[in-house]
Amino acid sequence: MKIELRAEPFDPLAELQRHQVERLELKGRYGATAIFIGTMRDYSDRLSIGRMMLEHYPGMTERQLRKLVEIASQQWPLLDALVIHRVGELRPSDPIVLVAVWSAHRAEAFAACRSIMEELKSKAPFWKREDTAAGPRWVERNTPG
Amino acid sequence: MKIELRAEPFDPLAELQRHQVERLELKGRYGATAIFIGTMRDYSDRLSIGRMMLEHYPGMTERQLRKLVEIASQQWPLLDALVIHRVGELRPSDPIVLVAVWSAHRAEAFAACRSIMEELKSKAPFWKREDTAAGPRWVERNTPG
Amino acid sequence: MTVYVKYFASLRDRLGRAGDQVSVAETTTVAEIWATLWPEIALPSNTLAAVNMEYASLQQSVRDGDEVAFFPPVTGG
Amino acid sequence: MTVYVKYFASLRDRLGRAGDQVSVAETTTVAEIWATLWPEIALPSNTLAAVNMEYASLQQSVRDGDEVAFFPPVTGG
Repeated sequence: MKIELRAEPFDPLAELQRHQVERLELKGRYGATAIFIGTMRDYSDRLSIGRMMLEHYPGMTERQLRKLVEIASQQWPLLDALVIHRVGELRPSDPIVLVAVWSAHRAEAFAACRSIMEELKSKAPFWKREDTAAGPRWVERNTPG
Repeated sequence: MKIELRAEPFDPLAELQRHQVERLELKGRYGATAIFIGTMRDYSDRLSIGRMMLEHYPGMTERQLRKLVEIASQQWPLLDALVIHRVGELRPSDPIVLVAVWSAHRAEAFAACRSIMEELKSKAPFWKREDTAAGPRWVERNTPG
Repeated sequence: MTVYVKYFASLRDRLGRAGDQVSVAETTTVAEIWATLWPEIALPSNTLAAVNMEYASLQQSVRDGDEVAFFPPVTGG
Repeated sequence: MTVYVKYFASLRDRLGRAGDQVSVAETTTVAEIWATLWPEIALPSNTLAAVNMEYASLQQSVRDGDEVAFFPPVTGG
């Protein structure tokens, strides 16, 4: 299980490749990998977005992410999990979050990946401030999953 | 939307990278990418598996895959979808299937990716024959999703 | 009329061949094609059938030149 | 006792600072810490609170040296 915050842009597919190479002992044991990648869009509520600041609560954010992945690992028989989340200044099409889980069968991989994303959205202390064509604004709430 | 059968081993992460490069016009439009990778395990029902043959029905398999992706595209507002499925002789840890969907928001990406996998499992004409330590055997049914 | 029949996977192994070509009367159903070809083998209850690469019921009528397939439950993905 | 208070995101922008250090009596609750610091500003109803980086209710009592945080609904992912 690995959880990371990144202050610089990251490439989710390259991260997955790297992570799997570090976990070669799992090859042949997992039959299912479920992955979610959240990416910054260039529009929001019909306004064009040029830039986004992702603020977090250093210490608490890492702790809450670890906790929700641990809860998912207790709920489903996961072989591995990887969560990477951006902080700082983002540009459109920058990856925001990567959630990947590995398990023997697909049902638990799908369920755990989705659950981790929903828990992350509702519990991990991150806040988005968008620079829109009409000026900066804090995103007030996440859309329901 | 792209659907492919592959007679040789493929690298799902490299395929995703390649596919996204071909679809650069979508960058900034999608906020969510949901991906599932099915991989051959080295055991099944407690028997060690050395090799697997994936048979298909040329023509019907492609047609059914296309149909189920089209149905998902009508059900959810997808921006793109990619399905790659192996056929022929596989070894443990070889990727079997890749399903990836791109959309504006996460709810539809998760739902469509999962739906495509479940439909594929129940409707696309593929058959697995495993070479186990106790001899070859046809897999009789898929596990429920 | 002539109908082209295909078998896949464990069903093909059991029957010992991958297909048949059969002459039948008009308005023959999928089930009747099986019964014509394999009078001594009951169609296994979980067998799936397709006509021209679309799933079909056993009651579906076939036409001249159709491709009819019989196969066990699918196990891809 | 001394409690360290932090504000984040739009709440910090509105209050004009990122944190406070406050001296309060034992058995003070999270809600009372807010009221002590901001007697003229009602705590926005959707505000979340944490004590030592774990989510906490407004009724939770804090201890000497605790870190108390107030912030708006989270919007990550």
